[in-house]
Amino acid sequence: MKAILEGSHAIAEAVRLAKPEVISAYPITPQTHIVERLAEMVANGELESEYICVESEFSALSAALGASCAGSRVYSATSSQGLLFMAEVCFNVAGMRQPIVMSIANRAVSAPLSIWNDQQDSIALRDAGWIQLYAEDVQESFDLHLLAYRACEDHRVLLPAFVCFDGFIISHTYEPVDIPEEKEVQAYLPPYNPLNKLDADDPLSMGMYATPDYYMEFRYEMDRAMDRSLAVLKEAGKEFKKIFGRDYSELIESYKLEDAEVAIVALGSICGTIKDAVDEMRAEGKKVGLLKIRALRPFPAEDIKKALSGIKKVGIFEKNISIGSRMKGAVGYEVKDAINDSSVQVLSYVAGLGGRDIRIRDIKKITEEIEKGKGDCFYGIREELI
Amino acid sequence: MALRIGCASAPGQARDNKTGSWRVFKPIFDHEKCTSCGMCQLICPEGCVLTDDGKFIPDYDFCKGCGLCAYECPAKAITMETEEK
Amino acid sequence: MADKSLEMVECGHRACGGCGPALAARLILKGAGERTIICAATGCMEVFSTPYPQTAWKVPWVHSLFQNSAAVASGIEASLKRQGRDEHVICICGDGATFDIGVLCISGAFERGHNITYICYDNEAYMNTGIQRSGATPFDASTTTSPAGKNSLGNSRPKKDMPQILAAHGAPYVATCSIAYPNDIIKKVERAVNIDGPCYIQIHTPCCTGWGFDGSKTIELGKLAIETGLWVNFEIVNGKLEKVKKVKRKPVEDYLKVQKRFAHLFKPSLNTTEIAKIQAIADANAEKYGIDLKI
Amino acid sequence: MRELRIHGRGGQGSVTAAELIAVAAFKSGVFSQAFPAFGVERRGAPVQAFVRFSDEKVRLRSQVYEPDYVIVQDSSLIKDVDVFSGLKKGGIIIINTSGEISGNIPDGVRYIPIDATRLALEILGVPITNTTLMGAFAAASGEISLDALEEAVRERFSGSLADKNVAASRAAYEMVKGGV
Repeated sequence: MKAILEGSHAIAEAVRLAKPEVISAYPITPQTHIVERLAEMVANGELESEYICVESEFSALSAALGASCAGSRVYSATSSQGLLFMAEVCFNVAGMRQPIVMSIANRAVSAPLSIWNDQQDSIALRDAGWIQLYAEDVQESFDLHLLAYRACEDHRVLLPAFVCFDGFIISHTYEPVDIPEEKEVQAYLPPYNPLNKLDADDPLSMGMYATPDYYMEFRYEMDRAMDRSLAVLKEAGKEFKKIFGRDYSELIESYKLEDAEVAIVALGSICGTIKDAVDEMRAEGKKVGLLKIRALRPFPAEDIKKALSGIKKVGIFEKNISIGSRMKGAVGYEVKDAINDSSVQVLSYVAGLGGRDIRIRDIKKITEEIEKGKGDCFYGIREELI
Repeated sequence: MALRIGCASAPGQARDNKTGSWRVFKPIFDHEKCTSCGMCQLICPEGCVLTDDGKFIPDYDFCKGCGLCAYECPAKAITMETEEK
Repeated sequence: MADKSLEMVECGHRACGGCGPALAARLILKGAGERTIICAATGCMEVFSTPYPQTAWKVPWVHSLFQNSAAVASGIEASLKRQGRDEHVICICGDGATFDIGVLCISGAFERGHNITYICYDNEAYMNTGIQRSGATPFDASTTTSPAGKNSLGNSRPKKDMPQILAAHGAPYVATCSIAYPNDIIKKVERAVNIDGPCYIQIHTPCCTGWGFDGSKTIELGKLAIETGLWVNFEIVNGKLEKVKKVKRKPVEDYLKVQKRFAHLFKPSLNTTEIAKIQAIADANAEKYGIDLKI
Repeated sequence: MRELRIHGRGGQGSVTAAELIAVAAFKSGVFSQAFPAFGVERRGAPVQAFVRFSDEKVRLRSQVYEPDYVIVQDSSLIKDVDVFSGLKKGGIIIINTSGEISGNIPDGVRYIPIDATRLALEILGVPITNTTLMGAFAAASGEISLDALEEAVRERFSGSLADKNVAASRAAYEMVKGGV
């Protein structure tokens, strides 16, 4: 069914269709509309879940972990400070291999306090062992929630996932979205079948500590599972296409890259603006294209290398900052490593932090910078304030 | 043995760890003096006081020799002796 | 009725000989029964009972972090409810996890009214990491972060009153007990797990290593704490004090002098001023809970 | 692609207006996108909301800087905010006013003054002007049909509140159509 919904409400619909048994979340701007809508669904009987009104994000993810260990499909959502407050639990959930799916309405982190969008929150947790998917629009945000549950719960993976979408820019935007039928979703996403669970009929100790004789192997196994998730996510994407028609069989998306001389690499909603900018620049005769990264974890390095092959100038649009690093943005390093070719210029541009609006003209300016070879810098600093 | 993911483990495997080797003193149970009150079994932090045919017997595979049973035995039926190894 | 022969903690765990918490663990499960899921906090018991893969637990057991057991248990309880399952959910956490770092999660879980039993084994300091002070450390106890010295008499603050804090949350059942009275633990845990709603039990678990006494005297230490009035066993049901263990009180010196953590009150000379302050704490406990046997 | 910018004050329903216009556009078979200028504004502070209309999927995510249409919920805003900023030649600006406005309407822009407050007070009994201005927008822009607007309003509100808001939209629609 095609409907026009606010991003947050569309995501709440995806969650409703995924039928989590337990929802545990703490409100934070700009994630609030999602959890409010879910609470309303539970209150109205549209969704049969236990909704735990926790007192903090720390407890939100902790309770989600407990419910997951007890064998339930669970859901949580957060943003920014909330995610940072959960950081310790995030590492723990991944280590305990609980396939929790959590929405991240990406938002800048304090200080200074900012409720506005960038991707610092989730990118700061890139080493936590969670799959990280980034959506461009409301439809993709909806779809990736279903896809994440399917891939995460696959016994070859058993890792949790962030489904990231830009706060406000997606969460508070109304746009048309295709909401599938319940039975289609059931066919795609069977009930959760845990590998290990807390059960008096089959007792088990979970989350034990590991001496140096064992610890490394557990972390190694996590990394292997993340590597395996590349193929599992693609499989889940192919299956998604069969049932719902939209194609997520790749973890990247190329836009007008075939004959491109310049490529912009980006994650999330900015990709839409970049596509419009690419069209305008193409009309002006510039051979420019976009590489959209849908999964930061697992990082589809091989696919990125292939998609960018032959392109000599690559610029990464970074809505994050790795303070003190040479390239400034965190994603650039991984793209550069994926390309692994010193004849290719790979540069980062930190832009749009804390909700600074990015327009087509900004993308054009960044493209000019890439062409000139000036990068690994901030874009759009107001010099009069410095 | 392959790791069980999520640091999970089947129950009760601590039995593989024979803590009896920690012992310096060894409790000797005098069944003549014993009144079968069961205190030694109830309070053993190891849970290693077994019952065999109505008699209480420490499982020396696990007994750490803490002496709590001897100290608390109302009948003074348990004495601690230096472990001979 | 609880099956007292039930042994759900396996031999081979790595607790010190004479460990109060290890004894508490066995007794808790005799009271709770085998259809129990344990949610443990990081702490001494967690570490001595679960080095991978040698778990001592024979019931389902889970550990996540130091401070989140009450929240993890909330999730477990919610999941069981949704699945229509009947296991008891209990937290077993030390005083560090309970009095200090975990208060946020505990307060949240109790306010929400989850059907869980939260059990604190109180050995009155962070024993897992080498005897650092906690909010449960008694007045004047010397620990590695509140050491007695030229300018210090040990821990400068009295023990936090956690049971009253949780009673104030509206918990239907709050109880204290001690490993000195094993059957009392079994009885109280059995009662708690069968009450709907969040219940709290605080068990005094003397720690021979942390307090400085011989492991054969763990129970004696527990008894002395009660007999001097420095620990009170009581039950608060729906906010009302229902039952208190009465004693013929002994002076607090009897309890203090047998522990290294209070040695500075006796050597090089007897510190009567400080001991009088501790006696005053015992007297206040006696007054508040009416523990003195009238003869 | 056409773009609309709505100026209002916190509490006047500008964001709701943007959403309902987008819903109505969607119901009219147009791809639409609506979003607020995200902020922390409280009741009374100037706010903005945006709508984009296109025959194709809208991908652009920046705020609206060069609108085809502007709605001003309260003419007193003109003193504080450059409501004309970037308004395209051939564009339309609808301003809720009972008389003269301060500031000059840019050249080549169609200016539609409407006393939405009076209409709202008459029909709704409260000075909430968003649904009234939506009716005026439907008439002036042709982006959304009155039927689609009515449907969108009825999905959001129920009972007599819906009836009154629909009536307010219709009255403004007729007024603007009649004035053309």
